Amino acid sequence: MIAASLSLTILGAALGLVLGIAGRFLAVEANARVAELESLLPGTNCGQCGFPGCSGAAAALAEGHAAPTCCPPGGRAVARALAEKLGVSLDLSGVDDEGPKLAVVAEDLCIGCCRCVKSCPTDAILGAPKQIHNVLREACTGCAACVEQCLTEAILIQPVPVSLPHWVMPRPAAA
Amino acid sequence: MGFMEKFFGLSWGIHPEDHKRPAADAAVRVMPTPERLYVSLAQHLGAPALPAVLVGQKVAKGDLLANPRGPVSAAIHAPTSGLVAAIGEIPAPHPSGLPVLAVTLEADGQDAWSEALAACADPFALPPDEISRRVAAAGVVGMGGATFPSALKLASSRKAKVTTLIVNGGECEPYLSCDDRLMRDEAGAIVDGIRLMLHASGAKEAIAGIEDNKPEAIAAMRQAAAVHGEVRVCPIPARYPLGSEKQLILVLTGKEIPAGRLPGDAGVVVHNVGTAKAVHEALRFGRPLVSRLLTVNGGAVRNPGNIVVPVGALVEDVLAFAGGCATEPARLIMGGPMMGLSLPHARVPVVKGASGILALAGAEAADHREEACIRCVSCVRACPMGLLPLEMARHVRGGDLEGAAKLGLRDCIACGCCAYVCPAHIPLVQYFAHAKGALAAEERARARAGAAKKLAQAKSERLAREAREKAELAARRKAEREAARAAEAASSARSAKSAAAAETAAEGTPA
Amino acid sequence: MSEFLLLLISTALVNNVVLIKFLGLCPVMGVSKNLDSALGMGMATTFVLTLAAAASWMLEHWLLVPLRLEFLRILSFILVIASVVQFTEMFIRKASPGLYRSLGIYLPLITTNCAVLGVALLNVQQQHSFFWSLSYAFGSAVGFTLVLMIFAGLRERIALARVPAAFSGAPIAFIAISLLALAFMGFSGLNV
Amino acid sequence: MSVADYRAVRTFASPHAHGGGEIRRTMRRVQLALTPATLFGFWLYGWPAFLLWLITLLSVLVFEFMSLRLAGEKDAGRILGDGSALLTGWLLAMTLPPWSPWWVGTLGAFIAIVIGKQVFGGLGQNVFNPAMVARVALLISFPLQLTAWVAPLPLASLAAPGFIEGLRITLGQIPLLDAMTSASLLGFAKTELSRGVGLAQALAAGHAPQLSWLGVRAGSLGESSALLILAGGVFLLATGVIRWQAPVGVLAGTLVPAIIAHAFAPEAYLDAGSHLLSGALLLGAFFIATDYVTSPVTDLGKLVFGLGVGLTTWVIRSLGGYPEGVAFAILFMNALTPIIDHCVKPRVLGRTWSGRPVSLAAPPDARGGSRHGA
Repeated sequence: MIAASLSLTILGAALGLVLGIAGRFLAVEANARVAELESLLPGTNCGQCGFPGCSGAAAALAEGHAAPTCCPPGGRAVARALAEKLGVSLDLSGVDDEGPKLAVVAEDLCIGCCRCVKSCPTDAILGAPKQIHNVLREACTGCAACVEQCLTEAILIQPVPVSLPHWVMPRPAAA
Repeated sequence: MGFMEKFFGLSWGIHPEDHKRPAADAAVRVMPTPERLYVSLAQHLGAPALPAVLVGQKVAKGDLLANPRGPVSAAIHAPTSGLVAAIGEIPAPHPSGLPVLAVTLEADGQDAWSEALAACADPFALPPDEISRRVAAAGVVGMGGATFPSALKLASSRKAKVTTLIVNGGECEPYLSCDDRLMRDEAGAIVDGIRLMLHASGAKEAIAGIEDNKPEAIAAMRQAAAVHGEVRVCPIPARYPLGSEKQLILVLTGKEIPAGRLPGDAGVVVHNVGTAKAVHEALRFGRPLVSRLLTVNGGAVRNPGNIVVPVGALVEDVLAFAGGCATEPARLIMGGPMMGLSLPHARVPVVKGASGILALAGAEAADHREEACIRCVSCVRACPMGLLPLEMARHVRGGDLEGAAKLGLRDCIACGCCAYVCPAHIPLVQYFAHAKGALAAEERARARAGAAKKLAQAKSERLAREAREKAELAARRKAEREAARAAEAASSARSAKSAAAAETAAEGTPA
Repeated sequence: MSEFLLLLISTALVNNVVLIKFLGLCPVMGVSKNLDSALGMGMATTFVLTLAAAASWMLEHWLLVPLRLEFLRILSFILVIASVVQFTEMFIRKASPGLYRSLGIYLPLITTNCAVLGVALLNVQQQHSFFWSLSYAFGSAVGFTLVLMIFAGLRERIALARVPAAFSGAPIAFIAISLLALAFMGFSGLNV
Repeated sequence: MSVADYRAVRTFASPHAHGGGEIRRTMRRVQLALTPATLFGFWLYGWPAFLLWLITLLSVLVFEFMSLRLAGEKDAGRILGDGSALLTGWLLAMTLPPWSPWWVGTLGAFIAIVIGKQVFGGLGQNVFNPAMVARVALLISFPLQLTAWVAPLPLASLAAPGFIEGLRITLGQIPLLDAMTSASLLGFAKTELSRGVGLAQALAAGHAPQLSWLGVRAGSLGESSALLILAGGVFLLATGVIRWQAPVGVLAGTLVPAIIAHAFAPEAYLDAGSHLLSGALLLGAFFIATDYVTSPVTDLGKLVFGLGVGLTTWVIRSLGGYPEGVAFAILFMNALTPIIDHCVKPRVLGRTWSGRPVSLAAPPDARGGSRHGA
């Protein structure tokens, strides 16, 4: 009885010691991952994921509180990159990626209040007080942060119109 | 010849039924200018041209309609004399039927060449750069279908110290015979154009590769080239896709162009025979590229043949000139049946790169009713790039575009051999085209996201800076205010003191 | 040398630890989605299996038998295996973070991989010598890796096949591995 | 007629021409190539063989049709017409003992079509050869029935069963008499060896089945006539349906070790001729190892696959517990096919084997000759 408990105790202690030493030598710092994850996110801090900005989302992803599909503006591409970094398998069926989107100002509704201009994370809205605002196509990410700000509901999120060089051949219909 | 053995050692490619003959043997017809021409501004690889005319302006044939925009672009000229009726969007000759910007010309019926065109009696006296400049000014683009601006190719081959100019007379696409016809009828002009291109590109020799199913063209070209030692005519076996750049270079020179590099890096450059003719026209007569020889063919066409068509003529009008259709066409195609673009309807204009207009009758047009892949690997054997089309299509089908890219999707030249031989009628090229387009869209989205991230950072930095500046300003103001207050206090104290003093003084003074 | 080779073939093919003995099925089903992680898992398991076999042999012959503590065999073997797995996990995490992520939960679960404990116990039961134990464990691990790789290859193909909805996922994987087991039955009775 | 009315009904992708190849034509050709050996089998083993073949084929069609219907396929009839299921059933029947009862054929058809093929998604999606899956599953489940070979009783001979008697044999109403059964050469050699009798002595004893290219011997329905199977294989090679790599690989993989082993220990190992002419080696080499769906895509891969099948066959036949190993070997190599495909890929033009762009300095021949490997 004594021999049994003693030998198991010694065995356990010895193995624990070895593992403790190994753990000291093979330590991996954990903070690097959050930064890596954040670099994959759009960085516009639009807040559609429900976390405080992209860094908040990255922290939640690293801790496993958020799914790789949490970023709506990022679409499938970001979801795939995140899943790869996290090493998890991915169910893309929940992601509705209808292609890139764009904010469009309805000119007859805009009153030129400049609220949207301030809310835009990428400075994509041009406008001066009392003048109709305009969206810069190149800079708009379609994050929809401006939509809630608009008092007259003059901002619509629309898919980016397809042009000839950007046309994508449709997938063959399933047989 | 060493490369012949090498060629027969290879097993890629296909031997499609060529359907060339009745059309190739008919004499060339010239289509009269229709009343209206729709000159697309995106007739070349690269950025669309920038209009240089105004609506209502009168132009002569050969006048500049649009200037090149950016480094890769080409000039566009008026195919006939007349009035600029409109500058606006028209349906593009493209399967999508999406709009493209075009200049609409109302022909005045004179078809008078512009006075400004400068013919050149001895272009060989010109420096090479001047030749490239004139070719650029004439808006010449690759006539084989890729429509890469030719002047750019000439200039860059000079920079890359190209030694061999390969002239592509392969015309391996079935149905098409315009290059064949051109070589038979205008071998002299082509050889002159080749020599001009040699001069401009600095290459030492030119090899004209012509498929051996065109004996008349080979004979005509040999005769025309006989007096010029630097131009060699070299028959190549008829096999699709031998007219493809990399394959043609491999067969003619034995050189393999590394993936992602240009032929110029291997000292080779490839031009089409039609381009040679256009260079000849541009240099000798100063005439810009405003019309082209194209093949009208296909089972539905009543009177197939080769026709000189002004750029901007509607496909509808071209078919009507060719004698109309005997039956309802099952499919309209611009280009050849292997790589050509299907047209949404016939009201699209002819562009510089259109080597043919095909109206296929029902039985001819492949309808890819997809069955299950049985992994027979016919496609692997046919692929001229050594890819695994079945595996790539399987990945695209399963939504794994990255997996397809890893298998070499980006090396695919979309020649269509795989889909042509597939016994299961799988539209392999469509899968690849879809995947390439979707990957490019993802790439654009990534670039966009990167740019947006920079903008967002810039904004947050700006906000931080503004906040800091505001704080600093506030602090300064506060400091100033305090200083002012302190000063005020001091002065007020002083004044109070003085006032008090005055007071005491006053007090002191007897009231 | 030739004996060692024969033992290797016999443990890897004829008495395959997964397909014939039905040990270690959990990682075979879990980490066979792609070839690279299957190879990684196979190598990690090979390392653990061989090391654990050696350690358990020493434990058995130098501690348990002399002290007549055979009733503690399973307990102490698990202890040793768990430490080896912990060590492997730390090592992989440091050396190859990508592999660490792709193995995910299955890496610590090597502890409960019944192939590891099973081989250690079989070694004791069949009274193998030290080197024989090592070879037996190594052969079994090679067999495990082989099946894992083959199965991962099959699953990579099946993942893109048009499997009917009722069979997609785990069902078709089980069907495929059962057919694989059929193929391995051809090796039964191999006289080597 | 005006083209002004023309509207493309959908987006057509290039190419707009097609070479005219059809799946069903390929399947027809394989069936044609099987016909001589099958007819010979009917003649050799009489009515029961024909009835078994018929029942297997009918069962296969029924199971295929039912599976397609269950999978929600509306056009099941058209898919049935591609001939792939028929071919699977045919190949399965070829590998069954000719006097097997009807349920062997039907159960085999169920395993082949439903478990071997349709649960994976149907034609082209399966990873194991369906006919071989069925054959192995039957062999393991019903070893007795699957090794009940009969001595050849050609149709014209007196002892041959008539149609009615044949029907009763197939329906299982007449138990096979020991006198009728006969060992195949491979089975015989295995039993004798396990009894400790050397091969030279065993085969000289006179009751060994005779071997000849013509194939009047005990064996499966369609595997006996080496000559006719070879003729079918040559037909398939000539019409380009199959490539030489897989069959040559299989034959070399079995015969080379057989020759070597026989030279060193003739007592323990059968000679190459016996390996070639007995059992399903030729059938496997030309008709089963060449199955498109379950073999590697590249020519080099096919060669590796064939060699693997051949070698595994020889190992199982010579060293294993089963007298015949072609079916097991094919299943084993089917399982390895994805890995072979992963490792053996053709060289992309402009890239080295490892996928990097070729360098311009080296001449192309220095990089390893022809692009498509062996």
